[in-house]
Amino acid sequence: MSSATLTPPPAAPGAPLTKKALTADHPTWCPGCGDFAVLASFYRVLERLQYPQESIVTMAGIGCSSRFPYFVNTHGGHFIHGRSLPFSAAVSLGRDDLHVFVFGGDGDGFSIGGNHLVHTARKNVNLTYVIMDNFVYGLTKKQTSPTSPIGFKSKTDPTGAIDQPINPMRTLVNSGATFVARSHATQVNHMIEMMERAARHDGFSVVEILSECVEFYEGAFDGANPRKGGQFKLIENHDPSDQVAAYKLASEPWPGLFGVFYEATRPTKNALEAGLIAKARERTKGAGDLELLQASFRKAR
Amino acid sequence: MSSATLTPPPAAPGAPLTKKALTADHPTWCPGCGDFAVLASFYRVLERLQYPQESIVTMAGIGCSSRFPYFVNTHGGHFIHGRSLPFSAAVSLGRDDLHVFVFGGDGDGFSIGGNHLVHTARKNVNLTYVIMDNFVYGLTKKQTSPTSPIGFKSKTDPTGAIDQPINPMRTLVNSGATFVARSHATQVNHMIEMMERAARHDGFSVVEILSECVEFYEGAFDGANPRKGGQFKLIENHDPSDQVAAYKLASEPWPGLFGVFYEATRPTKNALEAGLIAKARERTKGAGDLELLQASFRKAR
Amino acid sequence: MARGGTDCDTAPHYPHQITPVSIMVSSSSEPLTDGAPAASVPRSLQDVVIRLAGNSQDGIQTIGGFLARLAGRSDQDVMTYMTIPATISGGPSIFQVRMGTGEILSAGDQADLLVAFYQESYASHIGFLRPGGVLIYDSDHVKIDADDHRFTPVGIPITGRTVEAVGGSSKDKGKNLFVLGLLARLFELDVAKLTGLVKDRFGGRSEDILRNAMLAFDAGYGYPSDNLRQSFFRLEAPAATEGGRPKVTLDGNTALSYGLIAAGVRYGAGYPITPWSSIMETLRTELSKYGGIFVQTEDELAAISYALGFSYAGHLAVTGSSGPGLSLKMEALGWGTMAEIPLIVINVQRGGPSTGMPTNVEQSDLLQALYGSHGDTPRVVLAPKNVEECFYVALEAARIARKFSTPVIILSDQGLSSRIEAFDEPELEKLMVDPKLNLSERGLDFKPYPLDRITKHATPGSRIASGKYPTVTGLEHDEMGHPSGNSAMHQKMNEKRREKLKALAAELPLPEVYGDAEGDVLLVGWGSTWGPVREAVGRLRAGGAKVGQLHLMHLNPMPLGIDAIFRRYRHVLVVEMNDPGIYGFGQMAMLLRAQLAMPHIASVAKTDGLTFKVNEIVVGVNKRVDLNREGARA
Amino acid sequence: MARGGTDCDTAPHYPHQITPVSIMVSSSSEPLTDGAPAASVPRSLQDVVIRLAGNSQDGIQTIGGFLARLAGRSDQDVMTYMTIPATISGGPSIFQVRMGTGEILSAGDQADLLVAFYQESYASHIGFLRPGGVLIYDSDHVKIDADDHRFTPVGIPITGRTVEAVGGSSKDKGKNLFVLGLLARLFELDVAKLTGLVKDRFGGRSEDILRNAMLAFDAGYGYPSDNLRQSFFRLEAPAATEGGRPKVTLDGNTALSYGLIAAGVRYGAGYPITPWSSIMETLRTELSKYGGIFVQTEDELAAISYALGFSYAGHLAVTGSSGPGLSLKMEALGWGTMAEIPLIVINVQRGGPSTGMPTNVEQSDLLQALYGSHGDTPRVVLAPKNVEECFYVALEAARIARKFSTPVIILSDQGLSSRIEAFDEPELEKLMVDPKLNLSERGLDFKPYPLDRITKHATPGSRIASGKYPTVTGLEHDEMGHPSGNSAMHQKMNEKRREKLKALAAELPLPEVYGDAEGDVLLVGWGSTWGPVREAVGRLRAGGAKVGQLHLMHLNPMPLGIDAIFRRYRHVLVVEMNDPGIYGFGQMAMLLRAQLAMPHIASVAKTDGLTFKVNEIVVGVNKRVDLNREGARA
Ligand SMILES: Cc1ncc(C[n+]2csc(CCOP(=O)(O)OP(=O)(O)O)c2C)c(N)n1
Ligand SMILES: Cc1ncc(C[n+]2csc(CCOP(=O)(O)OP(=O)(O)O)c2C)c(N)n1
Ligand code: SF4
Ligand code: SF4
Ligand SMILES: [Mg+2]
Ligand SMILES: [Mg+2]
Repeated sequence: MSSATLTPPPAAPGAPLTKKALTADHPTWCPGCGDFAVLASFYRVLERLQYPQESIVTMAGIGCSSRFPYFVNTHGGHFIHGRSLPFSAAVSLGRDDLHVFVFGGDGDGFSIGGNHLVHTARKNVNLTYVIMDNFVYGLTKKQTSPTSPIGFKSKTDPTGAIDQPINPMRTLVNSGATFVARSHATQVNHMIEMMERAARHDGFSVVEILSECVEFYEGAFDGANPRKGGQFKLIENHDPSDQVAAYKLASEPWPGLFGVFYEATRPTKNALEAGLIAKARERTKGAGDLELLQASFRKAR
Repeated sequence: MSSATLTPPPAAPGAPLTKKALTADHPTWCPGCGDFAVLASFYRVLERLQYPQESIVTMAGIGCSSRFPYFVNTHGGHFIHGRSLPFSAAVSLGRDDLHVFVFGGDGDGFSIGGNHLVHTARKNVNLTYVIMDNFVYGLTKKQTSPTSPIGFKSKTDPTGAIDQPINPMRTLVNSGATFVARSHATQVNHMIEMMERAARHDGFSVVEILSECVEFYEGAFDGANPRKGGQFKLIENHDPSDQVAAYKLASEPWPGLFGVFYEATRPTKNALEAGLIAKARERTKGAGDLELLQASFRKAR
Repeated sequence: MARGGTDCDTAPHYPHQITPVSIMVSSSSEPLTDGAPAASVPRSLQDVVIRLAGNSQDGIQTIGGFLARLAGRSDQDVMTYMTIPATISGGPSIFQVRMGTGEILSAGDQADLLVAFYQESYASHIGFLRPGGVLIYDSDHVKIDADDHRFTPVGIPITGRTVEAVGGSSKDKGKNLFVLGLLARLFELDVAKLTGLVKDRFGGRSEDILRNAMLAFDAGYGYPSDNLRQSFFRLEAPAATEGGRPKVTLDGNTALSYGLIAAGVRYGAGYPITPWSSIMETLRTELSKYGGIFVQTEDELAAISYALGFSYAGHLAVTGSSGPGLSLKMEALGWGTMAEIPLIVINVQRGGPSTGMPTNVEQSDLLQALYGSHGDTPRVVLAPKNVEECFYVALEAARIARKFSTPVIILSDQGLSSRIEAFDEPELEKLMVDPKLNLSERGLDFKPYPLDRITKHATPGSRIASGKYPTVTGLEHDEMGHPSGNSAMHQKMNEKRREKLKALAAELPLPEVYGDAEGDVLLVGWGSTWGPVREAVGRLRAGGAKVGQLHLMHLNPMPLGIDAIFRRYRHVLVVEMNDPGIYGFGQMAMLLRAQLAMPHIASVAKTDGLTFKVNEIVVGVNKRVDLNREGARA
Repeated sequence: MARGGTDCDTAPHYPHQITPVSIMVSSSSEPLTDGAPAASVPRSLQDVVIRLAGNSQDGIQTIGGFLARLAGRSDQDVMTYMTIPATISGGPSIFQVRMGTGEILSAGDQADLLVAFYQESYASHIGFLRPGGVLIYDSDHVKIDADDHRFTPVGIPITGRTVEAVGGSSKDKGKNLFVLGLLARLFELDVAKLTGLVKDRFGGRSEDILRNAMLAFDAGYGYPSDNLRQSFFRLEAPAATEGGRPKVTLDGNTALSYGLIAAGVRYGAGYPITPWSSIMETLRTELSKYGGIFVQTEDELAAISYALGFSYAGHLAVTGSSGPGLSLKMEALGWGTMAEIPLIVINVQRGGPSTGMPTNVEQSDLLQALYGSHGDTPRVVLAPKNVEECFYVALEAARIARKFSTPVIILSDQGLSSRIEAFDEPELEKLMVDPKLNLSERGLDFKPYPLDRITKHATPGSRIASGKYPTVTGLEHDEMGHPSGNSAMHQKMNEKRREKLKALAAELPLPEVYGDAEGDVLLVGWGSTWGPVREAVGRLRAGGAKVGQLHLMHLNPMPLGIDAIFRRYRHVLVVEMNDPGIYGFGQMAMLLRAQLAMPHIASVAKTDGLTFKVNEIVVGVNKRVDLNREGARA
């Protein structure tokens, strides 16, 4: 309803895909939220990629960051908390013609959704996953997240968080994801580059973007923001296909490094399943569906 | 009921804890199943540890391996598939006087339970977790498990598994577990040593034991069994407190190494929560429960 | 439009305050008001309803809270109601306070006074102001309809005066305190208590913040409103307060949390979700003082697993969530039923299905509470009727969980969770339950699951004299807890789990009927519909119908004898906030019809995400029942 | 005790076989049998029930399966029943085959022939043999009670003869095939077909295995049983087979899998659990031939998420599980209802609650299917009555899911999942549904959630002419799928989701009543109780009562007009395998009472984990209804 006035007229088929065509609702994020920059960068990435608009699918779980798909005028939506990856993996596997992007927060991805992340990664399903990591639960108003540092004061840790946080890069490098990168929402060009490379990668690609929650964790990422006196250190002299080296890089102390930690080529689940189908069809000599099922019943006579 | 005749008379308080007292039902595993040896070794470990019988809790999820607690005559039981860790973590946190052991299979631990494993580990809850890894779903009769190697033919991969399996050691080393070891069910002494060290470790300790499913994956671990022409290679010259080195060791090709991959000291969640309580009590100057709640109500007047 | 600055801009002087008890409102036209008034006969109100309408950033929740707390402190009854925008970055939001000396049962269908901060607030809420009511609006932002003579409009440059008072630096922060000051003057509120509350709240922060807050408050208090005050609101001396206990004002989630503590619950686990989160936040903060632990887990499946683990370890534990999280707990909850573990599970209901309407109220999880797990899982389900009962329901849940060794579900709702009510401070000395582990040695004949008695587990750490340690399991089991594939045993254990709920039912008191003990209509309710239903009963009876109210706290099992009550009325209408479904019956109505097979049970149900208005119930009843015609027939 | 070796030990010669159609059994005493016989009048049986009792390692499931397949191939009706030990390493296990020319409705309350491999098999199952029935026992293992003259015992050294035939090396493997040979001779089965089945099964493996199998079979076939054969079983020539379609013999899970394929389902996801697993195994194997994908996921939460993703991507998908796994799917399933995604969810019910009785049958997940998710989630729930309907129910589920854009739950059960029945091969030419993506451009006025029509999603990949792309979400939403916090919209969308189920109900045919169209008792059933209930109707009517049967496949919504049928009977008894609960009504009985508020609806319910015996139903009815007294009154 409210989106009616905001939607641009459709681009003619074949016309270049513009930010204007991609803009849907006005984001409901707090003014200053890091997620705005991620959204703006994503528009730019899509402008560069020039996929047909109708072939793009943006999905998300639940969280502030997960409202992302409402602001992108493509097919897609908002699944349940933590399970956007298995949903989206199926979209990718079922429809190799689509371009699948998944967005979410640190809670969505590493807490409730942590296992799906690992298993989608080891299956190497062809899609791009962007984690907007703000080290806090934003939508539910400031509880400790699995990336909140020890000592962070939240509503569930009023005297400071005590559980050791997970290390996103180490976890992702180990997961089996075939493209793993890290960026920062204030570093727009870097972010665009990382997302574009992730999108062009054939396989399961993840970008973790440090995206500040100005409401509940102000200044969390200043340490990596040169404009705030921090250091935005890029990865250098690293062989991204070396998983152990990537793991080591990921173990650097805060604020760590930015760039592509790991990149490898390994058959995607999409390709492997296509292979099974091809083999089966070879065995059945191209029989039609009716014939095939009739044959099964014949055996049961 | 059926267990009635099998239960020995109670040991007198203070009498040494024996295998006899610890034996409950006769295991319902298939003859030859690797899990028998794990059970026998566990009796030996308990004999060495000599905890009071009533203070031992053995818990498990669901699976062949997870029937373990029925065969150990202590408090404990059989929770639901994949969630024995959060259940048992609470037993440990709620009752620091108990000795908590958790058993389970590869499906239980790395598939449905994968996320709980990671989060219990990062919290460093004080308990010992033994994964009886047979690279297959035993109880449900031969489906692919997250540790089944590529090519393994199961009922769900009749032409051979295609998804990249997880690497248990790498995953455990990365999880934040503070004691991570690997053993083999045919190497009884090694297994006893690993389980004993795990039990004596203060924090979240895990032992992965390769335990053959003779019914559905015969010979899976012959490669690491000297009696079957394999090699049981122990870890040597390794600093177990070096996480990156442990990660590297864990990346060795099949059949890999055996022994302690990682061992570290880090405050347990048990200790951290006790600290919160101590601090709170300090602040409230030892006020009793009634006084405390009355004070809260007074503030709401 | 704005009336601009007026004469008296000096620092305010606080007169000696008397606690307002009953408030007289007259709507006669006075110079200080804009436009022409509507009805002009002064009338006495048992209570007053104030609605503050602005944006969530304006801190209207804060001042609403102050008003509610103040009313409670002044031994008045109070109830609040608020809406929270579902979007993250804020948006239109209201806070409504109803206070008075009588029993306050609902947040009010109509406001006596509306404070509108913005044009949108005015437009959206003017319809809620009763004819003859007073509209205070920020004349710096709002342009009212000059031709609307139904209300008494009072324009005040709230923004301008606030900025002026506080100084330019702080933008318009403080408008809420300006309004609080204004209201304090209008209603002659107890300024000492009120400024005490303000200091409690802002004192912990920087000096500046408190100073600014007080500057804004004073500006509002000093704003020349004497004319308005004297003509619109006449405050009478308070009736002598009863000797009873002091009143406390709490929201439902806090009351529930305190109830758990009183009940001896010291352990729990949860995962954040609106509107459950504040319970876990309170418990996480409070329990360490009591030597307990509350764990924030990775998800809801882990949360209930932890809670079951704590309970198994001998500490009756709590977990909770709202809709989506409850769905995730259903497998483990079934284990709790099978293994017969005492446990408290709280569900703060919100609009469903799925993510639904997270900041709206609904009662649509009742059937899930009973039937959400696979298999036959007899469940104990309770619901509190108001904030006060949020406290007591926790005690009852803990009592049942322990005595019957079973999970107990408490169904609260979004409305109760955040609304503030005043109630008598509980007699904690009598109520507090001391949590204790029973680690005594269990006798030779110990069996956790005797077929002829209610399960009592042996806490780990307890020696078992027979040397035969029990197991807990989700498999069907024998009396020792060992798995059993025996058909007869399964049937018997199913019976055991079911029969203990019958034993519970037999000991429950039958709730009293309010209103007419027989007649035209019995209104049945559960949970937070209690207040509006009670008011509706009053209105319907005033209209001449014979109407009673039966309100259930024990939803499953129910107390015995409900059928006899139902038979005394021509119609039984169940009032609930859920969908009447494909067969036309709300969720509780379904349960009652299934149990009793009485065709005169029907539904007044809705799912617009808002608390029932009294009038909606009255209209709903009249739609289903022709009270006049039937009265004539009778 | 054992009768030892006899005269004729030569290689068998297969006579020209005729297909057995009806089987005459006489129980007159003949020299070849042990002890004294009981009743001795030869009697004609419409069908024969054979129970094989041994351990799961003995391969009795295998030969049971051969018998069932053979019967199906011979145009006989057949039904099997088996138990699987819950322990991992095997244990006592049975396979029961009932075959005949009439319609076979249940696996039989009693056996005509019992084959007992062990002492335990004899002891546990002799009570199941009908008086006058034949007991064949392995005289190498079993010692029978010589004083029990109710049966005709035949001792055969099965173990010894098998070892002898096959050679010492293979231990006693092959006993099952020895028995198969014996039965082939006794019942004059079609040896050509039978050995064909044996070869199909063992031919793929090593030469040795097949050779040993055939040696054992021949030994059994050649075992001198002519006396027994001629006196006990007289086989008649087959009736002319009807011109109809050939029979196929399948188990329920396979039939359901094939039904999905016929319905055009090409995508799915699941996680293993007994007894659901074999569906996912079949689909994983089969779907790649059809160009589809079935994913084994990390858990059930992921499985349903994948399935919803496939469906959203335009491929109507399936997921499934058994009890515990269904509980885990409830949150995502609620999303499916909210976002209105077509989906098929299979639940192969087993004994609950929790892990329960994994290898037993129960119907205790009905209420969960309807109410397992939080919020108001109108659900379509179907249940097949037998193996044949497992196939057709999949087609119906897919039809409804597509037409009404909604998840559909199919409730099968452990009994149906593994039991083998013969039925007419479906007319696939007419039934096959071609799965197709609709990627056409959607018009300017496209809205996925129009308030006045049933939702039709635009598959991703489709251009939207307006340039305005739709979203799917679990939040309440407007007609474009964008989140809406609007109260009125929530109420309307709740109605939309509910009303489409009413539209479905209106198009459903009312099932026909079997038996008496009015009278004493209407037996209502759903799912796999159909067969036993039908037989019970026969028996009750034979006893003079006026009894009808109404069987529901559409459990929610139900077809219209059930109330009128119910009114024609004095009693309505719902027969189901679940617990009657604290108020005394099984799960379907509860739904019917809630819907209709008819007090004459009651329950015949049980939860011993076993299929209803016909007699249990008859006894259950008589316990609740005094048919004689009432008949007299009528
Ligand atoms: C099953 C379930 N549990 C909990 C929630 C409540 N919830 C919504 S978002 C969220 C976490 C938000 O944190 P994150 O994923 O980091 O996203 P952010 O808001 O910080 O961008 C939670 C706990 C939910 N919607 N569903
Ligand atoms: C929620 C749920 N899903 C599925 C199952 C079925 N199930 C039981 S054990 C098991 C996996 C067994 O594999 P593993 O954990 O490796 O143990 P193993 O039997 O090999 O020792 C599965 C899928 C279940 N009991 N509960
Ligand atoms: S709460 Fe935080 S994460 Fe959410 S929109 Fe606001 S700033 Fe962004
Ligand atoms: S099935 Fe495999 S894992 Fe299970 S008991 Fe048998 S051998 Fe062991
Ligand atoms: Mg976050
Ligand atoms: Mg395994």
